Amino acid sequence: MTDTTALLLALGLPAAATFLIAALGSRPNLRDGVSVTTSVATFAVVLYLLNGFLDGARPSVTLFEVLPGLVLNFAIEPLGMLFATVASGLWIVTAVYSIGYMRGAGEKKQTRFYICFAIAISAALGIAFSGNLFTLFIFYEVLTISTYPLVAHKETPEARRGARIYLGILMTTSILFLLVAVIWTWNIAGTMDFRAGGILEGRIDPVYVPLLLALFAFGIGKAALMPFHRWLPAAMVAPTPVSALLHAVAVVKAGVFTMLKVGTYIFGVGFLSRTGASEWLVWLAAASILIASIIALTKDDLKERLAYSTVSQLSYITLGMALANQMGVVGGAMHIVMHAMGKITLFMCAGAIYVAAHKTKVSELDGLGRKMPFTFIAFTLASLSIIGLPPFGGAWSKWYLMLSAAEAKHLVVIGVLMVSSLLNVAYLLPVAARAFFVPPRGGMAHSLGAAAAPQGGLAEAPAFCVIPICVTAIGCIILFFSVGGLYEFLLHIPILPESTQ
Amino acid sequence: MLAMIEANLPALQVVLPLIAAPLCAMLGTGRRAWAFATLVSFVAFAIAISLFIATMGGTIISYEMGGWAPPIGIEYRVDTLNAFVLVIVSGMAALVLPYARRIVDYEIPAERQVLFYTAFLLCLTGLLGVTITGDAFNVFVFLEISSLSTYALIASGAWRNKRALTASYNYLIMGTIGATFFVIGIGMLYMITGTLNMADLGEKIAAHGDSRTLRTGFVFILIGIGLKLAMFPLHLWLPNAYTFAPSAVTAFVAATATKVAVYVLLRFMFTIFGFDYAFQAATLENVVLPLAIVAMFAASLVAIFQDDLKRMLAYSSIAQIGYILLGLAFLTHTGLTASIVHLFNHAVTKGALFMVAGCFIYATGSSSITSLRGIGRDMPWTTAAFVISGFSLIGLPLTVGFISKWYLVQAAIELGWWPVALLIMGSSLLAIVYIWRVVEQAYLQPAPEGAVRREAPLSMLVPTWILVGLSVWFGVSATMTVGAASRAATSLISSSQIMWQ
Amino acid sequence: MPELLSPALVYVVAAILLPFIPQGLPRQITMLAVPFLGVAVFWDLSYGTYGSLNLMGMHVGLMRIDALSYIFGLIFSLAAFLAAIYAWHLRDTVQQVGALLYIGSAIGAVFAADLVTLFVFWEGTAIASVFLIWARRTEGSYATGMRYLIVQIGSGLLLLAGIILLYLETGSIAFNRMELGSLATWAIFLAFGIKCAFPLLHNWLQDAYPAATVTGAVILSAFTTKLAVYALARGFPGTEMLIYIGAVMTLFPIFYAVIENDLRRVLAYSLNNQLGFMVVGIGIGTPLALNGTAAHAFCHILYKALLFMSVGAVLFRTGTAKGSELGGLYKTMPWTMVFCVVGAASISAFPLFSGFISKSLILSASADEGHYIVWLILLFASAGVFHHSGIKIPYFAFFAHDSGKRPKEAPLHMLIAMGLTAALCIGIGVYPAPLYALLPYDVDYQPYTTAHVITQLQLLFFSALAFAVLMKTGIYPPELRSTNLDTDWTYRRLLPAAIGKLQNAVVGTWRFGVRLTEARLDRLLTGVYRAHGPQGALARTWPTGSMVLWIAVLLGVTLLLTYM
Amino acid sequence: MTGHSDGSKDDPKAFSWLSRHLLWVDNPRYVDRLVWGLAVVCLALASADFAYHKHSYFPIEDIPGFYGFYGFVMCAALVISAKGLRVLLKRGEDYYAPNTVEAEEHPEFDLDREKFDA
Repeated sequence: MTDTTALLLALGLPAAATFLIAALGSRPNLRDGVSVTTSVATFAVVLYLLNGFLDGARPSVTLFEVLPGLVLNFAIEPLGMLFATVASGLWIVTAVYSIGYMRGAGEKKQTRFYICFAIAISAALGIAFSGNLFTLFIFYEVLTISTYPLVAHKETPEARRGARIYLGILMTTSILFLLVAVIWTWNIAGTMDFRAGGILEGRIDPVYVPLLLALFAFGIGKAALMPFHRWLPAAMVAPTPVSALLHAVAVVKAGVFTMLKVGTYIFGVGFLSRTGASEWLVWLAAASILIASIIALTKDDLKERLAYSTVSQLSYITLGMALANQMGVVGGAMHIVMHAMGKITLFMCAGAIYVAAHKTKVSELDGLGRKMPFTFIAFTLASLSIIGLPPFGGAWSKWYLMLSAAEAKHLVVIGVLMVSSLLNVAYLLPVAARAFFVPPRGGMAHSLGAAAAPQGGLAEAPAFCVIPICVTAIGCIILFFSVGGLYEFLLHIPILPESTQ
Repeated sequence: MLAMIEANLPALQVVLPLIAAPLCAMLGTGRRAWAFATLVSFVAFAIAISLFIATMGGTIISYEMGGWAPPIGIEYRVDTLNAFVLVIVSGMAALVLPYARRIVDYEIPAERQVLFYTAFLLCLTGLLGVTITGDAFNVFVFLEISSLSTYALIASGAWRNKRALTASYNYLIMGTIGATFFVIGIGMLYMITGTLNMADLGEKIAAHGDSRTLRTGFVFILIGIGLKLAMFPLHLWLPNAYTFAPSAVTAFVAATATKVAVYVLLRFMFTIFGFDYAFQAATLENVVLPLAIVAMFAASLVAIFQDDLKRMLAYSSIAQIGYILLGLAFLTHTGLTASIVHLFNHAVTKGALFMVAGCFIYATGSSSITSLRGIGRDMPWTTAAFVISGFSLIGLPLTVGFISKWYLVQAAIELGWWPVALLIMGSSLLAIVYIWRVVEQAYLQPAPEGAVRREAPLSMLVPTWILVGLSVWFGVSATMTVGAASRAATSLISSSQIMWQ
Repeated sequence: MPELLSPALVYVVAAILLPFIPQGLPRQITMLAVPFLGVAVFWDLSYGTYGSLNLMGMHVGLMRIDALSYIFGLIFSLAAFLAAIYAWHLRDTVQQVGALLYIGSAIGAVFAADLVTLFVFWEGTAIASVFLIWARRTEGSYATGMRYLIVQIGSGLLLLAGIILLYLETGSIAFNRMELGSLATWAIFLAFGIKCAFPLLHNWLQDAYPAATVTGAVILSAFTTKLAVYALARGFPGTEMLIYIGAVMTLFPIFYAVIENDLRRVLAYSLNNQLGFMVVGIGIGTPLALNGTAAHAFCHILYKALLFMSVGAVLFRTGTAKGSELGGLYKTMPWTMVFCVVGAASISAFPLFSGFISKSLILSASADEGHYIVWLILLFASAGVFHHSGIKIPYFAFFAHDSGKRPKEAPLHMLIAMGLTAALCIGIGVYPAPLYALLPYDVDYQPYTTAHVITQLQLLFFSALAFAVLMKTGIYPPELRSTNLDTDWTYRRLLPAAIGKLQNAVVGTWRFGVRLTEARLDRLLTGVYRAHGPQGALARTWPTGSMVLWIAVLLGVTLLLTYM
Repeated sequence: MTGHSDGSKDDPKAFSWLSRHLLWVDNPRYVDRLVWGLAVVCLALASADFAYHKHSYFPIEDIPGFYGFYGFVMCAALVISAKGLRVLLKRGEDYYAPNTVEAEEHPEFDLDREKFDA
């Protein structure tokens, strides 16, 4: 298997699986088996690519030419490799979890669900491996459309409304701003290839750089930069595996990944920092971080709270790009991984709680920790990772983001990151803490902590739900200790133009 | 023999359907008439293709009718532009006719079908004639042939809905006014130059220079053609005509009639008037450009509120014509390319969409959007065709609609007309809304109780899907269409005498 | 292998394995054994840095052993062992795991050779310790735990920010002496300060410790603040400002302690006051003073733990630790009372008790350096601490007005834990030489001089006399159920109120804005609908006449435009 | 409330050995004696200042009985000012919230009660 074939295989496997899944619609066990098998196979192929990548292989393949110079091209570079690994790796977890959740919650039209899910993953990989802006844009839209049926899955009026907002905002921003930015870039640079150090320097009047950046930053609606974040909470009507897909595996990560990619390969961080064009974005991202966290504090619905938490966390990555130095890119990219691992756990926990106890509000969770210890321990661990505490992965990405802020002399940003962590504590930890330590309403469980006899038995969600949760929660810890390799890998991200390297 | 045919291809292109029409009327049964008309349309298409290939290199085929040399005789003149339009027109005919059999059976009583196909062939004759001729008055003649037959075709929708008659009547009045204006304009030109041959007109007008009469002639021709191509606000005949016409007619006329009118406008503006007069550019910028933009929004907004699928698509057509006029009004090579390529792209897209509408009518007996609830399950192929063509209408990548948008926005950016670029994108967002209304109905609403709806017959599905396939194919590999459009634009520009910036 | 084996690791591994060890004897024995294993890791290692790694270009040292870290590592392990005995009865996995992680983090932080490792364990202590509060499982302790956690994590974040700035400044993350000056060092200083309960940053301590479980409070009292003392001693010895901060710290808590009702909170205040002594020692920064700080931290951990143990035993048996509810317990809990008195004597620095031989080091050091006022304050604080910890606690818990409560004597394991701790307190007080040998600097110091003993006894006995007189005359304020305002008022009352106001304002304007926009949008949409809706002007089927009119208008306008 | 028994009903024999030997502290007479004893000790300690040489750092130390005097005065001042402080600072137990740690009542079932009644 050559690297190029592997590249196409990685993209094609999930897409091909859709047909099998569709064909096996009437045999759920086989269908779900196909879905899981494909996810594992895809991950294996991506790992193969990763292995080759580490050995220095840089496969690139051009599929077809839409217009002269406008080609559908796939190429592997470090950021994309990272994103692909995260997306395909977490797909396995989500695929297993989906089985438990969809059956546990008795959802309808599961075949459609699995089909759209596979297409979404395929699109995410397409985004990851895209070799130019045009290819990226195409798969960006594919991802939007393929996730729409997932968001609307329940087909209730609320689901339709949420899906409408979801599609509306993502489409609006991508067509109104992103496409214009893409065409503009093409117009001035004459190319859309992702190149180390960017393609715009010397070709664009520096006065326009902030404007173009704004078109990109707001155009990438999936990055949920305020004020275009509403779609994320609106999409909360979807079944939980979809939320996991949106928040951790593919969608928002595709957004911030695009953001990073545009920052490094289209603008070039050096260019951004020399022109100061991303200055405003730093402030906007910082504001987004804080405001979203504060809103999250006020939400009682667990998934909604997590959604706003995602909005806030995504801005970390945007911030990393906007700070425009190497540490920022490293921190941002690292945060993609760390946040993905943490957030997927949180959402899967929220789903498990729903499946097992039919509770969706934080205030209803008092005392539930005793019944669902695994779920809530995982929730605690993932919360700590999101907050950015050692020994959890999130600590490192925050470290590099802060380092980047310090390097860019944005001391206020350091303060913002600190305050944000505290706000994270305030809105995430109460969930698990209340579940474990606050006695249920009316119950008297006051004991000076001498002994803790569990009342009633365990009432966990199905094993298909709980096992993935535990895996990702432990993943959060492993990421803390294995960060060295990740860091080495991220140093491969070319920051300077090739000629000066 | 072959050589003779080849030499006479331009004449055959028009003469063949013209002679076929009365023959068809004599065939007796609808089935036979249909078969004959289909055959003729295939041959016409083949001729158009061979003409297109012949002109591809930039050669201009000049055919003297009856051996009389221009400017005295009538000249048929085929260059890249009108060969392109010929392909569109005859190609659409060749697709609509196979499609027509079942739906015509459904919509028109058997005894009238012979006449229907006759009118259809006449209409085809007219449209082809308008396109191919190099004589200004001849344009008027063929325009009337096509218009009169179109009135008849639309009126034949009266068996299903009586309002087709008023619609046709209105169209008749408006079309006649348009034709009158057009002929007045030509008269004025004749007054100045004493010739009717287009090439000759161009030279003479250039020699004659600016005058009141010339200006008046220009305005009359502009308004006259504007009526034919449904330029906002001269579009009022169109919605009803499209809505109440039989489905096959709508599909054909929507894809071709307005396109041919646009071609005439292009031809007159560039070849005849030649653009060395500031007043033309000013008229375009002050009248056509704003009207085009208003059309893009007003018509799209109206489309959003429509309940009738065909009516919605009709309004969408008015908006799309706005795009075409907009590209024209840019007066740049890119703008013209966008305009011309959109002629083709919109023909393909809208043709497919109206065919889908016909399929829905065939299956449900109604063209109301609310009757489409849950139809995605019953008619998966038809609905999928609608979704993909809808994407093209919105302008999503990998469809032809994207290519048009791409060039339009590029043209706007080249000129530095930022607001226009954003407006173009803004109006595509409205397209999302009206397309998505249908998608939501089709997929996310439960089917009405007891509704029995079967997938459309293959003879309807195949032409529809050919168009859908084309809209994807030329969206993925647009080099050919864009190349042709670009060459056509170049030839138009070179045929005018103005100094291009 | 010992290269990577930090004592912290022993605790962490134990914490991970613990849930799989059955409750009862196996688990109890594990809890007892872990401190020994931890000590065994570093017991006979010579001074130096172990477990060095290169982590992403930063030099990380997991274990630095020198005199300062050695003595703290030792006393932390000792405290862990004593706490494990005291918590023998515990059947709560959460507390056990939390305690192990907490102690492990504290020891890990002490041995950290670099700031990143320090930060990791620093946050570790914050997170793990909160479970000792939450494990009480009441609404109140949950809320307290949240407050505590936010303060603790805030301290960690400040530390992180400081480390990052420092790293950028110097390119090194080594944890060595720092000079206050840059933002980086200030941030680190403040981070230490929060955990050390500097004045105005102190209230988390008094808030949290009384809310912890019986055993939790004992464990909490030993580590967090002493870790901060260690960090200050390592990072900022001789920083003059610390002298004044410390002096204020010794002073203000004693006022609160006098009027506080909850005896565990009284202990928390006195803990704060004792920290002040250590901070003063660090501020002075002479070898004598630093020795004093180290020695005082060592002794303090023991006697403070002892005091928390005894009050905890009371709480465990009576269900309350409020002075107003207690009294006369000596009748049924005499041994607890005795140990409490030993602890009280130790904290009050009675000769022959441990406090005496450590506190006098600091007092002497301050006098040596001629800090007149500070010395006077410390003297006052010594008297004050005797007053509230030495007398008030045993008096109101065990004597005073008989509350009529007749609880059982504390369980045997608690008595053993208290007995051992008490023995250590006395042992160190009587024979301080081994402790002195452990101190970071070689200093020849003789605590038991005639003058020293006499003056100290004067101070203490006269203070006792003052107490007796005030009691007799009825001037002494009675114990009352109450909440006393402290700095936590700012974030429990002022801030929520302010935020509430702000929120109302923001929400109000937001709602207004939304209403306004909605109204506008509504009007816009109605307008759009009126024009474009099915019955709208643009969508209506027009009579032919008006269509023609439009044509005429357009023709006219265009003609006009072209003529111009 | 089993724990709250009237002190008069106690059976002293139920108390432990140590407690029985301490029961005198409840007797006001002995308490008075204790206070007086304390005063005597204080006097003795103060006068001891004349008996040895003090290596003093500050002049104030040279005042005989300085430590004692300082301790007494400052403690008295401490208590009196703290009493004043209470006026400013004292609030009800549920000042912050109804369920604060201060306001918590501990349920009886958790305490291992033992009877000492006569």
